[in-house]
Amino acid sequence: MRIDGKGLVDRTKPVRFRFDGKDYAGYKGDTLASALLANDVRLVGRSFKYHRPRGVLTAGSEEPNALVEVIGASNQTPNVRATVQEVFEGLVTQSQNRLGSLKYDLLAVNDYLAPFLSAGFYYKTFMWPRAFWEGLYEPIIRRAAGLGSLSGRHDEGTYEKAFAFCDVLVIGSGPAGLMAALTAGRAGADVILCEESHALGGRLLSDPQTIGGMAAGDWVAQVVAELNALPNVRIMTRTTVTGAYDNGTYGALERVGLHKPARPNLPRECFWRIVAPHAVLASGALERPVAFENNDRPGIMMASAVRTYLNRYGVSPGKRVTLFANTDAARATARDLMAAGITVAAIIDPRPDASAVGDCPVHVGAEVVGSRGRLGLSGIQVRKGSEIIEIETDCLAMSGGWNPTIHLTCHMNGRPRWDEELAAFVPMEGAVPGLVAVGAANGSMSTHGALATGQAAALKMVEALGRKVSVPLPEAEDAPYRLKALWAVEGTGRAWLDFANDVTTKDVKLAAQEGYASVEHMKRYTTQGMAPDQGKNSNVAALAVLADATGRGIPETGTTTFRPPYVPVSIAALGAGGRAEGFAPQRFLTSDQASRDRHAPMIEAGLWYRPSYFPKPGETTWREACDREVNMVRQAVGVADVSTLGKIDIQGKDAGRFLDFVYTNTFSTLPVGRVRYGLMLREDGLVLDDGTSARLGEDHYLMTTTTAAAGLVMRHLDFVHQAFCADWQVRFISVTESWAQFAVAGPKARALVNSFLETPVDLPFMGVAPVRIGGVDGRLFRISFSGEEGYELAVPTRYGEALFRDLLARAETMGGGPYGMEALNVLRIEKGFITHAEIHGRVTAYDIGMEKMVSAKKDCIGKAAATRPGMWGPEREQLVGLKAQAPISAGAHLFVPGQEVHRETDQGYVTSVCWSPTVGAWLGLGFLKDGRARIGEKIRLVDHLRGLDVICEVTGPVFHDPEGEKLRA
Amino acid sequence: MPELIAKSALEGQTVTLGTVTLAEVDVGPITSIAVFPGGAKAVAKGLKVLGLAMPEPNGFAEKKGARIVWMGRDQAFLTGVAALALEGAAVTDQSDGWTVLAVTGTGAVDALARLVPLDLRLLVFPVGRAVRTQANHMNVVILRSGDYAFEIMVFRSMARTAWHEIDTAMQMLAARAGTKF
Amino acid sequence: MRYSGLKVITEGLFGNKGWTPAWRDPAPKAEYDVVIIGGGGHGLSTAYYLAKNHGITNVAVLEKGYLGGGNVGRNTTIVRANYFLPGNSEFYSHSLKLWEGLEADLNYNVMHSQRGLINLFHSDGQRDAFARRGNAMINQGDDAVLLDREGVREHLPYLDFEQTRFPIYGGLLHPRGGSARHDAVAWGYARGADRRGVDLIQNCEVTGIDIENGVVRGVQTTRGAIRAKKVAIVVAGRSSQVAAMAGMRLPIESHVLQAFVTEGLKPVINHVVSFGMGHFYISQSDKGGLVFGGDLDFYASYAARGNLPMVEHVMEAGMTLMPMIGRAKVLRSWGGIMDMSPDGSPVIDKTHVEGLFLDCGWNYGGFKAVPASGWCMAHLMATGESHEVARKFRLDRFATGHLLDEEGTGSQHNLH
Amino acid sequence: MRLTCPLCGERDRREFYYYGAEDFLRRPEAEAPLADWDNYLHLRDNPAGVTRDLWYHEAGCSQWLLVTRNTVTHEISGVELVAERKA
Repeated sequence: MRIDGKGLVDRTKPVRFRFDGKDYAGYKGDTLASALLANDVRLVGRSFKYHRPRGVLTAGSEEPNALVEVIGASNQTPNVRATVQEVFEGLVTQSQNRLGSLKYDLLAVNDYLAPFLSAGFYYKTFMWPRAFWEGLYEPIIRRAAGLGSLSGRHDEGTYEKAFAFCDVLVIGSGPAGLMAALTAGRAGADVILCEESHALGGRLLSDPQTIGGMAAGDWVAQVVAELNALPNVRIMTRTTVTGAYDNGTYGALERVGLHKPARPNLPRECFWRIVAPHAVLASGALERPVAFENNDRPGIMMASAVRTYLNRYGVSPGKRVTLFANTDAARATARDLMAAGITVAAIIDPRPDASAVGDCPVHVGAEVVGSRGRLGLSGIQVRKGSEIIEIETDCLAMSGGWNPTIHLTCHMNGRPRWDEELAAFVPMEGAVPGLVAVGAANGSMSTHGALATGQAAALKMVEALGRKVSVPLPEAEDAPYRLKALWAVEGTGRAWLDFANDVTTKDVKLAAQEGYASVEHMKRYTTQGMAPDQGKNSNVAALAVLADATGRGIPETGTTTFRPPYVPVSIAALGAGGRAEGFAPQRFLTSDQASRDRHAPMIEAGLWYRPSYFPKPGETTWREACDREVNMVRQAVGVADVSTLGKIDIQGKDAGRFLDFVYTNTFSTLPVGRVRYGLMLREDGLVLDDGTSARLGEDHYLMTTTTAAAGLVMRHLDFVHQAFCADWQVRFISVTESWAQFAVAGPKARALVNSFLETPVDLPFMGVAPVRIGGVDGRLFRISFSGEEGYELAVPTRYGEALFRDLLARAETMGGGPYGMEALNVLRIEKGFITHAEIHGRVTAYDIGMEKMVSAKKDCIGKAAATRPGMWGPEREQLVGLKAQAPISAGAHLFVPGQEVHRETDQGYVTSVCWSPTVGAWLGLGFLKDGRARIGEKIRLVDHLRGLDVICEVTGPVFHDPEGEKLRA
Repeated sequence: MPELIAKSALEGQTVTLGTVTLAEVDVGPITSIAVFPGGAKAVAKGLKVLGLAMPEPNGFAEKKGARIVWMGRDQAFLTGVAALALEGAAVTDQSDGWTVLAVTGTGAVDALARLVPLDLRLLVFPVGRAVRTQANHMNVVILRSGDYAFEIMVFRSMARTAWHEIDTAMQMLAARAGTKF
Repeated sequence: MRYSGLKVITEGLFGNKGWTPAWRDPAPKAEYDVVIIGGGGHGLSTAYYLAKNHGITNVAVLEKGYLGGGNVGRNTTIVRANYFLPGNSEFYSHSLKLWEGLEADLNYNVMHSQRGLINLFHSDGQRDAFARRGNAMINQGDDAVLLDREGVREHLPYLDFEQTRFPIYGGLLHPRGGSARHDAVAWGYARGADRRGVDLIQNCEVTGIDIENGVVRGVQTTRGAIRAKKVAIVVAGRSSQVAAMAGMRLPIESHVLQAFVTEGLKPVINHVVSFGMGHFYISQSDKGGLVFGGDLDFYASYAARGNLPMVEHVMEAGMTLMPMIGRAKVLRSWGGIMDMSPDGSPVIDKTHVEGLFLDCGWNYGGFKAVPASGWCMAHLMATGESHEVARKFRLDRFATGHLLDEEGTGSQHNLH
Repeated sequence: MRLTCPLCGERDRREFYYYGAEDFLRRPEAEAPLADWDNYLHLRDNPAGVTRDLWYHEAGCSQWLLVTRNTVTHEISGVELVAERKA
């Protein structure tokens, strides 16, 4: 019920929203929870396991019960905390985890089966018959489990990620955080102040006290105004710091657009990586519930939450409220309620020495032992000595004391320290380097303590930054924090610890009884603390119950580990930018548009896009186009963009020596103007890459790598150079992007090349020469990846598109044209050239028949390790060719004809296949045990997956022009 | 004889959104200078002709349209002037390998903060800085040419991705600015 | 005590008072026939099979923390047999068969669920590589189906088939692949071993290995010296430290692998799905959380926690592949310490010390190997001979070059 | 996690590529016995504590770095250029 004249919501801005199909009114500044409570809606959800009716428990992101689905125009968001979600005009929400309506949830039957659903029951049953697990039991469990629903549709929302840097990060804007931010800000430090809520002030917004002689709210407003005016302070509201990582890196989630209707390009959320050498953790403390029988009914709430709803939102969650608390501080809730005209039916204080004075009945040394009301609280039972008192109430405000919000201090494996006096864990100092916990987060529970510790921490940081400042400390309450730890009230019924996962004190005791007595075992066996609130409301109490059950103290029992994120973070926010093509950069060739103009399907080659084939009118399959392109290259001339190959410019007096070291073969002897094929090994003796390197000048080489390994090779060269020969006269740099390079191959290649060179050149096979084309300096290589007479023509990238279009036009007049990746692959298989399909990281030079390329005269990377006994010999699978008259497949395995087919008879496998229009057969490359000795044999190729079983002939890997006459023509 | 028309990756595109302008710019020739061991003196002498010297790490210097940009250990890019023959260094033409994007305006830092894992606060990253870093998943060189002006060098083949990502960041910033909280 | 549905009901009717401890909490004896260092999945299964298959019950498992507190309790619970290199194929095939009978064997529901695993591929080359793998799986006697794009769509209609950066060409379906409840595996083996007489000793850290004249004599622990005829080191995540107590330098580098779980959701992902172009694999637990992971953080680490770059990479991969999970919220992330070996395959072998055995190097595939690892380790310790399905997991194979490198990435520990 | 590159300054971990332990710098002589190569390529001290390992500033200056680091706390106590390393 809304209370006139109270709260910080904007009464001039009413907002309509919907929950479970019904429209309600709230105000700007309301959360969904406060607005529902204002409308007297108490039942908002169903519990995870027993489907118990549940209401709002807290007023913050730690809420375990009030989780709802937010329904947007295009999608829905499950598990939204009603206590965090702000209402806005048109907000549509619904309850979740129910079968039927929220009021009549059919799965509530689970509550009656509770005796059989105790902790870990599923480990002991559903085992027979075996097939029933996947067929029956598991599907039922899966359907019943889970909370909210995803729609199954793509999330088309906008999400953002960003980086921020500051000198001092302040986490939380309660009194400690504000004081820290003000101190550091006035000192001139760059400050980022993160506040989870939309308004700054933290608990001061819920607590009408006096600071520095003024109302707390006025003090907050004054500080915020000053911070806003400081150019070196950046205030980030609706931003939760979610994780502490190494070297002063923090993750933070900003709710950018979740509190308003969706708009184009407006991010829903932004995930920040904030880097700060100093950070102040002013995250406050979380009030903890008390376990007693049926303590989970709608209407039973945290005392501080009741106070927050009253003072901040102007809402009383009940008309006749009771308070069950073990601290003096919690009495303020009752005082504020009464001041607002709400009846407080009773205060129940378990401390025998507590004050019995109040403006309402006070039961000292008493405990709440039970409650009633199926869909909402209607009364409680109080035990006072031997007497049971029945009290009518529709809202019980409970408090078992406070737990400092220490989570971030544990994110780097820091273990918190148990503080007997507070009966709570407090942060271990220095657990996260640079992060200092202050205020309630560090156990300083009074406002004065918060202000003083916040200021002190900031002063130290300011000093470390070489700055000075003096900020007076305002006066504030400094009441002692006094409590008698009360975790669970004795009783026989079910008393909830973990509301979200339906874990009761009985479950924890059962775990101990069954030997799951370590805190980790108890957690995992009962699922205590594994729910959406990650035990924020229950872990310490569960620990205490376990400690009691095992007869150990709480410090000996230890605690489970808090891990990031502090509050759940959407995958979309953490993965912002990854959607669709954003996952990795796209690299485009200069010929890209020209290829698309010719309707070439573009396929991914690493990050690049390359044309698959160039269809002609009338061609209906890729094979038709591919066969034509192969024939075109073999009979006339083809043009292909090969710019994706890695190109590394290597210069210096020791350049040749360097290449000798990284290649198995020798390059220092290569004449200027010539090109040589090179084989590169990893240091473990396996093949890293292959390619050609050209000697452009006495001290100048150009290395070519495969497309796939370009980055890898560069990193490798950098390592070899810097680690082993940094003093050599050699320097290299990638020029991959500097040159557009086109292969021109076929019997008419020379004619085509000469048709546009200013001075025709007569290059020998494996020669290179500078050329001029249309006034542009380029390079011409006579190399071939097709087995035909071939050239590669390189020009500065800016001319790439023009040259490609020109080459195609000329080729077409000669019966030629462009060819794509498919034809390129067929041509290279016909010629027995290998790619990374063959050099897949497990092959040696020996395996591919290139052991003779490993020079005996010099050391090179990988040479020694390649001599290990397992790296050579007949047991190894060696590269062979395969020829068949029926379709064959890459990925098939090889067997001796007539033998059984299984792992132990496996002889090898196929890496590349094609239909060869040139040879008129299906060709393959593959690896066969002792293959080189088996050329001429028949081998059986079996591909179970594609249903192939074909007898092939084992051949050498080169099918086309094995003598290389065409290359040298 | 073919007529080879030069084309930049983005054909000089420009866009302004809110307080940020993104544009492809032409910085002229780009020449890599990688100093050989013992070559520093000779290189210094060669660069003197332009009134330049090898830059300090993470910096660039300019003189009469010529700019020398630190690129790594014993390495710099000379831009804006034709390559010069240098003793003591490997000289490599890089003019065609890069696309340069200018990001300018009061919101430039905010836009780049969406992509670049680097502290771009003016005090830490003043005018005259040149660093090699990342923009999202791409390796880039970032120069600060003014309080509100950056130049981003990216591999030419990735120019479209770089453009798209900066443009997207600008759109989200503009959308944020267009809503009241 | 035997677990059954009937027992759950009768106990439920009587207040669940009759449940007894799943295992004893014995004090260590002065001497055992076998001491197993490490109370994780592999150590517990080794103890179980020593007792069950070989009748060796005078066994202690020494655990420095709590049982199942290592990687068996912090993984993404995937169970599969989809390797292609001889040496790995037969081992994981054997392991999967053991999984399929595990509940009945242990009388403990480990919730092994064969919901099918799909490895997606995104190019022709990847398709061929997966075909090679799938054919090897069938040659081994396991199951595999090559799905084309439409086949994948039938199983996983929620993937982004239109816009994802690396288009989905198809997938390799391993119908018998799936997942299990990780803690239950450790607990089931622990309970099984305990019931056969094995002493499970928690909070007992080994501080030294006693060796005389090249023969192992026992171990020193924080709870006193324990003599033993045979000692097994089964401490993935700490292998280098414990082996160093016996003077060994291992081919292992320790790395942190992060994993993630979301808040509970109604069923939305039925299979285990693995992306082929980034580090991302996902399944949904019976409780409803999406359980997913990626690759190592890539730097050597013993801190069971990671950093943001890999977190972000994993999430970005998820968003490009299946953007429908965008609004699921990551609830918790954690990190496990992995024994990374130079070829990505494990070691189950004797050592240079007589009576000292080594089980390590599981990279990040150790969970599914729990049954077979214990089975083969027990066999090796009991008979002195390698089990036939673990014969290639030799410690000296890096020196000799008989590698088992499924990834083909070579002698860089973190690339497997 | 952040590393301070001796040339580029403090940078986010995402700019770096990790290789392995500094052992990779101690390449045996070409004629060394295979056991030395096994030691070089595979065997590692792999300490839980301070170690030295190799990182590559891939998105920065392309320098290989020798980093002194604690594998338990991730504290970084030194970074030097491989090309200019002292020992």
